[in-house]
Amino acid sequence: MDYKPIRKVVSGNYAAAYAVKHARVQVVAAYPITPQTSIIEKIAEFIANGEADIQYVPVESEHSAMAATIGASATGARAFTATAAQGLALMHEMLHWASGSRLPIVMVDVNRAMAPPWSVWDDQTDSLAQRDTGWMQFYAENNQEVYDGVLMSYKVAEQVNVPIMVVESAFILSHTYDVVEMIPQELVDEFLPPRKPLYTLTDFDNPISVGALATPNDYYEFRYKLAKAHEEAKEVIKKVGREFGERFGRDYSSMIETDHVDDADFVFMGMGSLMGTVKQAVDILRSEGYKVGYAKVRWFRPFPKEELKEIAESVKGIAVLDRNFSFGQEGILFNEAKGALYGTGAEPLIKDYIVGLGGRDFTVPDVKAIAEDMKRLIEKGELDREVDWYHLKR
Amino acid sequence: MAESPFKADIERVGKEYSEKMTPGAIATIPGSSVINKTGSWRVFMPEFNRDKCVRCYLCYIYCPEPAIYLDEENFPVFDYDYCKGCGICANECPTDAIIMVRESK
Amino acid sequence: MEIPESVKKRLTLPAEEHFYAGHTACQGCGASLGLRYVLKAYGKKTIVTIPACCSTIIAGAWPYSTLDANLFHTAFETTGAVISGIEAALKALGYKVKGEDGVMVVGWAGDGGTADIGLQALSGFLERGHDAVYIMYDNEAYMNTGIQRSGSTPYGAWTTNTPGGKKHFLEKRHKKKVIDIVIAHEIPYAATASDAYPEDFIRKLKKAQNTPGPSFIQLFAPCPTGWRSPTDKSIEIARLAVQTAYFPLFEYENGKYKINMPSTKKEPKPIEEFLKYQGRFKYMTKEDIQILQEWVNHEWERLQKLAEVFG
Amino acid sequence: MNTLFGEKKEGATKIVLTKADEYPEAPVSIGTTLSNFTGDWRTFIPVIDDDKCVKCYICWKFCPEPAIYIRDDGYVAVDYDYCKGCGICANECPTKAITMEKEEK
Repeated sequence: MDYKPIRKVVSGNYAAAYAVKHARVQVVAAYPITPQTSIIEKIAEFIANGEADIQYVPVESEHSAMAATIGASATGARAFTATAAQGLALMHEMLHWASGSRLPIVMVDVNRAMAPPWSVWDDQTDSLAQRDTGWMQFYAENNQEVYDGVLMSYKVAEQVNVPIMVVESAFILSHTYDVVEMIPQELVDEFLPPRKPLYTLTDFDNPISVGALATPNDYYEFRYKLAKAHEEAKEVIKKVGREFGERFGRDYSSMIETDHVDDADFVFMGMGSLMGTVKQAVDILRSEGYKVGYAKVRWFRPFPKEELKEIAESVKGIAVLDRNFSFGQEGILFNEAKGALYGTGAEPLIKDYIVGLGGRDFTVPDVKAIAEDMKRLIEKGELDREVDWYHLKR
Repeated sequence: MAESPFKADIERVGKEYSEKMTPGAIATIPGSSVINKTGSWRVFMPEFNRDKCVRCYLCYIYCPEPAIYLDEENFPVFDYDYCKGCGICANECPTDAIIMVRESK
Repeated sequence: MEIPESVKKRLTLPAEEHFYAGHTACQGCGASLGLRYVLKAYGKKTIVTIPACCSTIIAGAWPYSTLDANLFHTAFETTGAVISGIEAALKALGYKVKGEDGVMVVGWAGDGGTADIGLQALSGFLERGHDAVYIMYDNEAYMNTGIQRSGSTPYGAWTTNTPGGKKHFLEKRHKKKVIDIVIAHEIPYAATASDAYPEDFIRKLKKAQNTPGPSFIQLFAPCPTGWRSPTDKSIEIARLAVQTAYFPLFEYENGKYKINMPSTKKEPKPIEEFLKYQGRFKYMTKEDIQILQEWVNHEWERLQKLAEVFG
Repeated sequence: MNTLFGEKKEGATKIVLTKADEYPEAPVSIGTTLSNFTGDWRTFIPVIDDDKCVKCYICWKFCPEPAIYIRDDGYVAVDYDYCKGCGICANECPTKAITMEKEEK
């Protein structure tokens, strides 16, 4: 851990671009969409300045961006692309293709609300709507986590052969500048060796066929293999996160980052940048005598069931902050958390707060108000309602 | 008559695929479709008259399977394991050395 | 299979076979024949990309493969994009792409996957100038799903969603001229080819191999099942399509048009010759045939003029 | 009122909804952009010299807002509430009747 980090003040998007450069990615498929565009702009700048040796494919749609990335990854190259909202939705078909072909692609998705009405601001529904595509999902809280997340994701993905989506918040991270500690290239190279593909299309003496039709007799087994890979990925994620911590001083060995959970009455649980606000609010609330904790879900897929159970066992309540919504049901993280806890014996009060949809500001006073509400409910011992549209103009 | 060129492949495919499951639906043996004997699709079968054949190989060129190969004397041979009986060879043969006859099973 | 040198000389096509029997194409399939020719021309050092189409099935269900070459199956509309990605990766990994000893990246898509749903990816691929070959095997309808009309279906054709009937509901639009759309991208090499002229097709494949940049070949591949034609007439129909100037053979190379043999040879035969074996045209009235004939005449005249002016 | 949008402009007000119930079911817009006075984007302002104007209306034809209207007397005028100061009118005017001047706020 005795290395000298390179400190740079960069936006979340630039942090992602630097990580792509440092990971020695070989092929990048680029298609612009707000607020992702500055990632591919920065990568193009690296190429233009001779700082990175990357094959840059300026495709004609996000669907083709993912298709080209899949082609490149299947051929054996380390491949990258980035997108947001509508672009991610357009990619949907190819997301299945990437995971089904077991390609370790890493993609950055900048969380943006789905239209209509048009919105370019932060909202997690776009990435969470892709949860069943077989991709792993890493949610970054700040620019540093975007950088670290991309580097770690390549290492994890290439071990389990499952693609990973690194998710950051529109504008809140993507366009906001912050200090990011970058790792010198030679140390990244030590951490992340060149890719050893599961298969390649370049062995011409032993040709293969990838992704052919599978009859009902075989399809089922392939799905099971992918499910098993996700299950195994949990250990790999923890191992790689620990190794990252040992090498570079920032530990990612837990899939849920926690703080003040041990003696807390209740915890806030959420994903992405809004947990940065919560982190600050928790410190303030603690100084005011509230017994609150903090649980940030870093990896949404594979879902850290076991870690969640541990947290749930020690607290009386969980306030889930969902910057997303599954229509006809409830917040997606809330839904997942309840499902994961069913039958485990850990039954804290869980309430779902729908916050910040479409980039609605979510600030420290909001966290305080939610803490107030949660405290009241725990004292009462029961919920008034499960889902609270917190910001709604009433 | 010469042996089918696919015979060795069939044995290889059978052996290698006995209990093999690869992630990502990868078929690792090229040309392994030879295990699938499509000759059973046939209704009409090509009948070959060696005396009329001028060895122009048009039948060989146009066979979509391909199920026509050459014997020691370089005359075409029909691999009835795979021939689906489409009749292109008979239609293209300039000397009518191939005729399609109803197959009795 | 070992073929003696004396025979190889007379064969007019490469003797090596990288396309195996046992595939599940219908009897008399033009697409499988086309794929056989492609692999004869390019050999093993090839990466073929096949989207959803008949060839997905022809190439074999897991764990089997009809091709003795690397094959990547992809989604319907992505052929152009996937071959772009493969080409970029090959370059990143330091392979020589295209050329006599280079790796051949081949997109092999049907007419629906090229003229309709895949047109955007095709356009992007052509415009970005990747070193790959895109081959559209044109059987003039969505055959894998059971004969539905595509942009490439000709005037007056029966398909399952232009079924004729009392209202004479047949395809009312002429064939989409994909090759013209491709040429509008001003790529180095584009050509039409036919299953009935394999020597010409393989020559064109070789030319595409040795021309840097994107190449496109539109292959006329008869489909006896979809065209309601006798299986043995596949080659004859493909030949008649060329002889009636319905599907003339030509090349576009660096801005120059060249009509190929045998399209140059003599006056085209009447279009009825092409229609006669095909059940899909049996609902056409005399007027319909006249309309199709006029379209063919016009297109043929246009092509001749292009060859004359830009020859 | 003699401007391009006249009374419509006067009636255009900013819509501020304070209750979820007030929102329409689908995101259907209920106001116009006339309430958005883009005139304050302007750095340079077009000034029209009526003496030089030949009433060719080329400025009117090419105004992208549109913020140029034709007065009762046939001359043209600029609606400064919306004019963003792009300068197309000045550049296209054949008689140089429109000049762009730095705006003093």
